[in-house]
Amino acid sequence: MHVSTDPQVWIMALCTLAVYSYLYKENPFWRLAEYALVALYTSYSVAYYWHGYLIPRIKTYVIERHQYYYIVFGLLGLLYYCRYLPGKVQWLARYPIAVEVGWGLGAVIAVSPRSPMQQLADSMRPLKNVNDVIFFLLLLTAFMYFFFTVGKKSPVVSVGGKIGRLVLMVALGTAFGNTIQGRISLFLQRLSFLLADWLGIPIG
Amino acid sequence: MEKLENIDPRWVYLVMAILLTIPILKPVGLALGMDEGTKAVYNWVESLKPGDIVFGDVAYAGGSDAELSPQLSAWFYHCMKKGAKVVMVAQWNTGASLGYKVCQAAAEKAKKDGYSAEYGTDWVYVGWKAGGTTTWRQMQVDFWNACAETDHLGNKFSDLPLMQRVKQWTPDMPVMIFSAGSPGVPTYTNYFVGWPLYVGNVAVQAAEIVPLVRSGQVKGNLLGMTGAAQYEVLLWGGGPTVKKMDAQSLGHLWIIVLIVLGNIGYISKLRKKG
Amino acid sequence: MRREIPIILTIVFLLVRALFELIGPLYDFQITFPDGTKENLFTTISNAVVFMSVVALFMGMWNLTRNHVGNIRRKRENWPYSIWLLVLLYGYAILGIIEGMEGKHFDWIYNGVIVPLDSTTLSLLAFFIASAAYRAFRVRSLEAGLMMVVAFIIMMGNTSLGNAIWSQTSWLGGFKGIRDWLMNVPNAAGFRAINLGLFIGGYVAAVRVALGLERRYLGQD
Amino acid sequence: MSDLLLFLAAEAPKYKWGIFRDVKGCVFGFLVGIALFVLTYIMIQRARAGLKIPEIRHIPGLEAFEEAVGRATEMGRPVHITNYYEYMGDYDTFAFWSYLAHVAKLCAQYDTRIINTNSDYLTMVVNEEIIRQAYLEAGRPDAFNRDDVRFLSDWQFGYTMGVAGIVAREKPAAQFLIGYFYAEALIIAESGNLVGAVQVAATSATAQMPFFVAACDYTLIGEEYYAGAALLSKEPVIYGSVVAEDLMRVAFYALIIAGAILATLKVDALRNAVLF
Repeated sequence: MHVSTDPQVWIMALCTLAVYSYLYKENPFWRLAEYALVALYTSYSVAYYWHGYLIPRIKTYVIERHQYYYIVFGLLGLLYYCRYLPGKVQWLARYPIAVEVGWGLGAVIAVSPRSPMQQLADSMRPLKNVNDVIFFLLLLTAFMYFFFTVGKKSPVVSVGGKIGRLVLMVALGTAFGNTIQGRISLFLQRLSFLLADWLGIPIG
Repeated sequence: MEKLENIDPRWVYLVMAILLTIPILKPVGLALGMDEGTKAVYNWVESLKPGDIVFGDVAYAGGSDAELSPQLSAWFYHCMKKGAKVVMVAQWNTGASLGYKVCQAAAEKAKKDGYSAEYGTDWVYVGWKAGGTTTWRQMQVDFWNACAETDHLGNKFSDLPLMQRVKQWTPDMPVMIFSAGSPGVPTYTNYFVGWPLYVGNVAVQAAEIVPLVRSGQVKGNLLGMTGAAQYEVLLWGGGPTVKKMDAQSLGHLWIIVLIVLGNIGYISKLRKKG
Repeated sequence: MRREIPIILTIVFLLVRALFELIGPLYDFQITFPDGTKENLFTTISNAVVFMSVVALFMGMWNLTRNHVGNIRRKRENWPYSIWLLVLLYGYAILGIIEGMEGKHFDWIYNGVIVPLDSTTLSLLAFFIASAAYRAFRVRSLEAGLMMVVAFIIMMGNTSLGNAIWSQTSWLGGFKGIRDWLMNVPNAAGFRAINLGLFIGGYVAAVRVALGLERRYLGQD
Repeated sequence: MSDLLLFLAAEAPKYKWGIFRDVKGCVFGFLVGIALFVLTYIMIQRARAGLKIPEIRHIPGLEAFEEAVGRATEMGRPVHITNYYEYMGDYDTFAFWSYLAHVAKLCAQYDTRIINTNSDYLTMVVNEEIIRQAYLEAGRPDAFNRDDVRFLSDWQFGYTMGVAGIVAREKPAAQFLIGYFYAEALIIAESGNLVGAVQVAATSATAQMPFFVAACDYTLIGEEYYAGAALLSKEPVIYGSVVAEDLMRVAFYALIIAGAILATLKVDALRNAVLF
């Protein structure tokens, strides 16, 4: 057993313990860690966008290649800050917001149907064996659960919908059961850091 | 008995921590089952001939290290063992360096065991390239141009013998993606139709990937830590991840015990109420 | 000015994006800049839109500063922590901008503090998933009971423990065999129904905005 | 030689019907989209004109919003609502805004504090505006506290830790988790449970649904999330869009049945049409 002498490993270990202390109770160590992470991540992304995006774009595209439309979009982006300025300029922030919303909407409207179409096509498989038939029936009932207006009074839809909800619960149960091992792996990773890297206990 | 219905969550947490720690220190070694998906991936690599080119894709970052790095490591070692040539790309920039370290360690291990695993001739780590799916699509047409002719370490493609054979990413070069989310599998199901696709999954995704396996879009998949452990069993008969599976078993057992306790408490409360 | 221009901007950018995604020749259209570099027109425009939102990178810092300076000034509960936050916020941002992403100190703090805090927070899930399962899986109703049984079988099928109790080679393929069936049939059917439904619902939500029935993003006055 | 190879590789791109991109489902998906536009428009026009449109079934969990805010008022504790990280142009965000407006209005009427945490500073700008507007409509603009609209770092777990801390300290009596979530979902929901909050979740994230069902008191799953958003806005015209959704669902339903029968008879035409 050789406890680590690296100060960075010690800080890492203390950070790890501070987070786990939340499981007992909200406490000053946790609070220090929490405020630290909120601050550091915000600053990290400022530095990340600054060096990884903003400056390279300005250098290569605006200065070297003279693509001046970036300046137009840059000025538009600056309007976001109007939101926090005093006085009557706050509404100016709507311009970049509108561009952003339009751009996102365009993608939703053009691209989002593609993957569902593949799912839809795959649902039309030949019913060759028992499992295919069961899959087909379960899919239809599960689909019925999401009928909000059609066949509100029809007993077929209401019974089908009820069975459908059970099918959904089976699907959710499957996802839940599967996820557990992934989540436990996450703790095992931290645990092997604490035991092997920090305390120097040989594991396994 | 009714107290069992409301155990303080802190006890739940404490027992969980203890139960996971013990088997890490002293593994028991319970036997594993075997998934069809794992066998499919293993048999595929087993069928590779020396000199075949395969692609690997690192589409995960630190958060999924515990699940996907062991998979990557075992798969990569297996490829080196069979003499296949591996080109690694990375869809996540945050995980590119991590993936490189894993591959490098696996290559070292393969070398130690007497297999050829030279960087540049047996494998190349191309790493992350900006531009998303557009870039990936261009790789099919002109791999060199799409990657700006440099690998993760900054080497020129022209200095790497293996890259002379990879001017284009053609459908005879299958891909194995280690995926933790988005971007990930859809890049290949949408743009690489016809390329054999294998997936290393995080457990969370396992349920969602099934429809793709059903439709044949995915040829084989590894499921989280279990998948890695199964692969290690097939490859080496055991390994570091296999040891961790005991802790998994105990963790699952504790959750099952909790569910049983909770129900006993619930039922006895119902009885009391009459 | 206040409402009309934003609405026009939304519609213009909506159409531009949608047409680029749908129409092949447009998507493949290349432009040549005066200096000879070639670029996909679509890439050019999307880069510019991303650039626009990146320019707002200080908004988050601004909001944090405003809130926490307020905390300190009014001496709200836990105000000393706000000082801690502000010092780290500005200290690390300035360090990052001066030193760059690969800087020695910047990287040391990233690996020593951010990475462990981040992955430990994620690993809290190992505990929370246990307490959530404990509370939720009661035989309260048919639904909860069913979900419980399914989760149980999956858990057993995934671990070596389950394999030891009811092995893969025995009747029905053991826990693993049943798990595989559950994954491949009811689970796939359920998720497919959810996905197809989500597509319709989400698309109509987008249509409502595109048709101008939902204008909250523009504010009211 | 290599130049020749490159030349051969860069053959002319293929298009469907001469113009559409050669991507699976591109054309059929586009037609489905157009159909949804038309259906929505017609149904809304019908609703506006006061023509009869079908009634919508009860969605369990929707009434929980008022109940939960009421409980928070009684206990004198705040309400917390969040959507994690949704960028501005996403439909999940549009749906979230309906919920936010509804909850903020309830809080303004009941004089209960509302805390909104954010991970995207651009969406936050709009969120703040919506809450301010709700207070204005309730006639109490002075009660709006902009410090309660908080930004907590744009990286997943910085945000998560921040929310967990706020929940533990402020002890909200009601927590609404609405929108698209990732792994942080269960951490936030369980933090809420530790302080005994009533929790309502509505999500379109398939991977997180099981955890919300397990950890929250009420959960709107799948499409109920979008339908709920329409119902909460309480405008009759919006009802029309739910009807449109349903009609398209029936069409999908018919397609699946017809396609499966045809496929069993070894006719793949319908299937190929969908993938076109």
